[in-house]
Amino acid sequence: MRIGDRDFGSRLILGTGGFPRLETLAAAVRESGTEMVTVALRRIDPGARGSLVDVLEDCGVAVLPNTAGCYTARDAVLTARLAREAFATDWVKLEVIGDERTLLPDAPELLVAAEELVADGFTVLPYTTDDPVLARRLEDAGCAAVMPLGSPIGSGHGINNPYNLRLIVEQASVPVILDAGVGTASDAALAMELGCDAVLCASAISRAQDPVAMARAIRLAVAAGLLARGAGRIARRTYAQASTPEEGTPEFVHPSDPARPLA
Amino acid sequence: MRIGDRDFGSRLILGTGGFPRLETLAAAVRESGTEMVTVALRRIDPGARGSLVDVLEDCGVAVLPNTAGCYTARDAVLTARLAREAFATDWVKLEVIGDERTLLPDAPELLVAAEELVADGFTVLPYTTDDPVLARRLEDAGCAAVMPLGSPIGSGHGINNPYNLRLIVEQASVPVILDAGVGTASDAALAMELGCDAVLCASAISRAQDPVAMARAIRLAVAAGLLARGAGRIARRTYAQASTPEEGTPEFVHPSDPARPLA
Amino acid sequence: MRIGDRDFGSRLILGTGGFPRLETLAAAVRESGTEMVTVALRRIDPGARGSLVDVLEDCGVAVLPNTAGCYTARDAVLTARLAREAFATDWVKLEVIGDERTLLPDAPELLVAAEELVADGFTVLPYTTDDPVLARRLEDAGCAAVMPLGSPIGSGHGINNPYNLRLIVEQASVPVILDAGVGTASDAALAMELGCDAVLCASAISRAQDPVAMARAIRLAVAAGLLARGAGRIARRTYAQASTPEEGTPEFVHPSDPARPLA
Amino acid sequence: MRIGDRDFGSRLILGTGGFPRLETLAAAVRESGTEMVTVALRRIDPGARGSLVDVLEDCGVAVLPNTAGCYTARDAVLTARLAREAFATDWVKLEVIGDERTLLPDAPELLVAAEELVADGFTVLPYTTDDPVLARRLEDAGCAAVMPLGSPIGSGHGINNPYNLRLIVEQASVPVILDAGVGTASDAALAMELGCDAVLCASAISRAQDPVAMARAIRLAVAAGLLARGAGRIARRTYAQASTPEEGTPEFVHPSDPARPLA
Amino acid sequence: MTIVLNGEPRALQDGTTVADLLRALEVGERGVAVAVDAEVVPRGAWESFVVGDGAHVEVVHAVQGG
Amino acid sequence: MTIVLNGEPRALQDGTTVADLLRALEVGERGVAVAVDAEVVPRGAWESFVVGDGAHVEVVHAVQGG
Amino acid sequence: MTIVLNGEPRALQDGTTVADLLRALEVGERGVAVAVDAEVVPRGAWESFVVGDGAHVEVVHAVQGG
Amino acid sequence: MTIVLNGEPRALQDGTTVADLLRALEVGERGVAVAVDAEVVPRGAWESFVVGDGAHVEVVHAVQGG
Repeated sequence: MRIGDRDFGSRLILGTGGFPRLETLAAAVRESGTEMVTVALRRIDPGARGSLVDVLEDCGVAVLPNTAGCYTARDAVLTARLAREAFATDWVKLEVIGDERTLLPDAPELLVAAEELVADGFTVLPYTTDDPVLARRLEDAGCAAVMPLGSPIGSGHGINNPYNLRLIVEQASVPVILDAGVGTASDAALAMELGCDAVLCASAISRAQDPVAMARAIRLAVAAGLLARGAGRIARRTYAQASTPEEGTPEFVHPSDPARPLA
Repeated sequence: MRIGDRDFGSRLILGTGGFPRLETLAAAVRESGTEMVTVALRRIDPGARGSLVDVLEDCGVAVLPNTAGCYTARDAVLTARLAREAFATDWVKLEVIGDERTLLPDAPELLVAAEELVADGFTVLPYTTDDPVLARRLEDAGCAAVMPLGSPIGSGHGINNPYNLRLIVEQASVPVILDAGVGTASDAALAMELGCDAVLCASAISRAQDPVAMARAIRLAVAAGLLARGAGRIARRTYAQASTPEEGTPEFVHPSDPARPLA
Repeated sequence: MRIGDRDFGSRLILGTGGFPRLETLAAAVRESGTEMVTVALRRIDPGARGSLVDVLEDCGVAVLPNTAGCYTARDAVLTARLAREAFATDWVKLEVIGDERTLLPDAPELLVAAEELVADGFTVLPYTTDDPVLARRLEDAGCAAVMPLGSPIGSGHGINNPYNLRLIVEQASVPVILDAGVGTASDAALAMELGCDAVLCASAISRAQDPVAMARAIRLAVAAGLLARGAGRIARRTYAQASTPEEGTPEFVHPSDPARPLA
Repeated sequence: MRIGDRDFGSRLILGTGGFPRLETLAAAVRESGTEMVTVALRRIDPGARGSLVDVLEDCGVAVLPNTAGCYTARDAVLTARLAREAFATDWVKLEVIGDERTLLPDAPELLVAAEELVADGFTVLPYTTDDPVLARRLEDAGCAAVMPLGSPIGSGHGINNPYNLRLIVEQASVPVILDAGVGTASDAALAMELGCDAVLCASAISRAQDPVAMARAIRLAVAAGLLARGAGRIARRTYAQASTPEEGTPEFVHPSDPARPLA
Repeated sequence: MTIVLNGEPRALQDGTTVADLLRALEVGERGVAVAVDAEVVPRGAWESFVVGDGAHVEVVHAVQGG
Repeated sequence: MTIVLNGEPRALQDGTTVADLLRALEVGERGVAVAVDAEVVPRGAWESFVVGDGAHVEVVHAVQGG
Repeated sequence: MTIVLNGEPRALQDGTTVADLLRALEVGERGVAVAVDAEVVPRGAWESFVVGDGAHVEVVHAVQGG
Repeated sequence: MTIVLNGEPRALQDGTTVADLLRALEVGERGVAVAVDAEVVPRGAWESFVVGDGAHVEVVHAVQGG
């Protein structure tokens, strides 16, 4: 998978939010096989010196800063520019939120922010709704990928509207990354089967009872879904199709049975 | 997973029906990592000397004969006994079909056949409906596992009634193996997440455009689903849960902005 | 709809269980427009003289005794015979339960009881699973209708497996009555659209906050579903089909616009 | 239901597109009980003098002009103004389409057009996606109602994402009208149960095999869904809840039975 | 003698018929049915059917049920 | 002079008003609206509004639509 | 004499055993099973079991099956 | 003079640069970014950029985020 000017072997992007400890995060990163993880920007906390950047550097993964918490294009753009300073990267996971309770994106603000950041030379990966028209407009605006949600962040509802996701995939000429909603492995496999190029996953892994095991589970599921899509699944049929041939089925005739005509 | 007196490392049982060529079957068996495959009994065909048994022996997998094509307990029992002679195994995948179009099991006949075969010393793995009561009665009759369908054989509809499957798993004290209906990887992952101990899969693999790739896909999916179940997935929530902390979000104040009270 | 030797105008059968008061039951019966309601047999309670039979007689509805609480064919058959004495009717809603927690039917016992009661001259309406093969065997045994469940009694989950319900309807030559699972109006409409001849409904109405209003709601929904099925719904399409013609769409050309070629 | 300055008794708005003949349209309008129907504006066709307006006047229903076929805010606004001239109404069903194949709305353009038309004194009913944030922004912009889609126009897929529809209903303080996607009666009932105030329906009725019968079916379904919502449906339960009391169940003891302890 | 009536032991005089029993219970005949030792006693036999010692008698009537 | 009427070129006499045009088209006034060069011409201005050379005129009316 | 072999009539010499029959069919023993008149003939009895006139014989082997 | 640092008022000496401020905060330079009055201060300008009276300064760094 190629995003912007980078090739990725792994189809799983990991969100670093929600991990109880940095050690767990590091183990999950390694188990997931991911090559890129998201981070956020927050006010420095003189108390706790965070070694997050060091940990991720040790893991050898790229950092994708997000603009989580921004409710306007202005704040999101400024946050992206701060991230560029902080991490010396012009990649950004663009979030412009429209509702505190559902953390769903604000479509018009998102598009404005995307246009500004693209013009400013950023490689923009927008967290968007599952609206196919918005996805295409984001692509037309020059985004390097589109990242539609399956369901709200952290909800674990999986993919609420596979139909829309299919439409997005059909029309997109940039990578489509399912972002938000994955709750467990089968959700991730389904996303890939529907045609997504990758899955971005935070809470499903970081908040699982065993984050490291779930990191591995979702890694396998993403690989399984990608393979299955390539393998060409069987068509759905209304009725059954025997997996054992009928021809040659023996007929057991007991002398006491009523006579049957020979075949 | 332990079935009867045997331990299995692999959670995938492969049906051999539908593969276009024996070479493909052999490659798929190896790629799937399975330890047991199903076979059927049919009248000998003097024309084509089938080397199926040899191929499977080379693969080093156990053979699980089925009673496909039987519509009565009597025929199924007799077929099982023939299989015992042919393959020197007392294991049987018991099928008693009740309808030609859907190949759905005939519950009462199935139970009668299971009781007879258990009494005759067989290790009985019945292909059954997703009826939890029937599943328990089969277990009470001494079956070594229960193999409920997700949807009709070869239909590729996946799991039509996850609720019933959950009930079966909740109550079962023998392994529950999803048999029939799997269409692609995510179906297999879901089955394991719902609590199945294994998945039996024929058409989804043998009739895929690339059976060998699909064998690998479903192997990974089964592993992913099993891991995910063990990892303890996040609960489904009605609304979102932020994966980025709100605390510490910067506030960007421009001199031109209306004054805000300090935090 | 004709069941046995009786024609019904109403496609809704009401279960009398769960109503807080007899007055509410009577009002709901009238609002529902039903022509037949179920009742159960229990040990007489010298304390409370129940006027249930009188109430139902006033409503002018037929009584359909059930065998609720029976776990064996023997008990169900005996209960049906007691009901015949008590209500001077040879109609019976046959229930043979196989599990206390889910109250799901016991397929083999149900079939045995049905055969006995048919032989004894009863008009048998069996509460059954959504297993199409079992449904056909019950019909072959001489049942006057088949009453598959949508989901467990009182669960309000609606129709868990529309696919199976469709198969049952396709093959049945006796009325198919959805019994158990309805939670609200749309469930009842869907059942009729899937091809059911009628809906049997107790808890959804009797335990609603406003049973009388819900009785009317489900009455309307059953009528709506039946009408819709007859009206021939539009096919599902992958993409959109405009409901407004594209032809004749005006083109607004402002002098400042770039010149367009004439149509 | 009150929209803008008007009260409506009927909860069904009928789209006039797709009816084969004006007589059928008139009959369906009457059978549906609707009080308002949509119409479109197209170039006059000197050949066929359309008596559509007369027919609708005879039916005594209000006319709601749409802006179907517009792909920009500018065209939609101009079309709305033409409609105001043509029909002497400042009500408009605002459509700004973003994709020819799916006819899905273009969120940013839709919002711009809505703001302009509200400022121009229109009563704006926007056809929108099922995005809750966009729905709220349209309401904040002064729209008199929001009309989210269930699935694409004419697709008959019903409600693809009930979760989003629920969110829209929860937060809205203007009427929510399900627009587009309804295929049959149960879809309309479900929309009302989810909390919609009304349903707008064109193809499901106009393109049904029997449009007049379907008009009645959907009218009943809308009424059923509204009633059911008000009646307070039973909660969904994981297991069963008996609709017949267990207490007082007779125990049939035959002398040949093993002795049981008395209760 | 003693019978088991609806699960409870009950003393009874010899020769008591089902009809006697119902009268003693003050149970109207409508919507009622009787089983003795897992056999139905038809309405027409109530007057003549004598309940034996140790008999298991079930007297049932209509209740609300789904 | 020539205008574009509903996408088609049409010859017109100088000084033709919107009202003249509608009469020529034999279009009743009910349910009709007119735009000239992407601006609505209000009903009240039809008699006075003179269509200029090269004008793009759209005359629309109600059709069935969803 | 004549038997029915896998649904087809077949002439057979008197005294033919199951083993003779399999040899005649050139069927290897591996993965093969035989039923005569709806009863399984155990492998160990093939040499001794004589097929009677009119017998219904089924000779089966492994095929691919789900 | 007084500025607002990460939402809190803070007294500062005249002429304090962004770099001075970061040293005072004992914040390493890695993974840190600074905005003054809603404008990013590029890393290269930290030594020269003097924080003015009443300025709103945001100093941020990386945290775990989805």
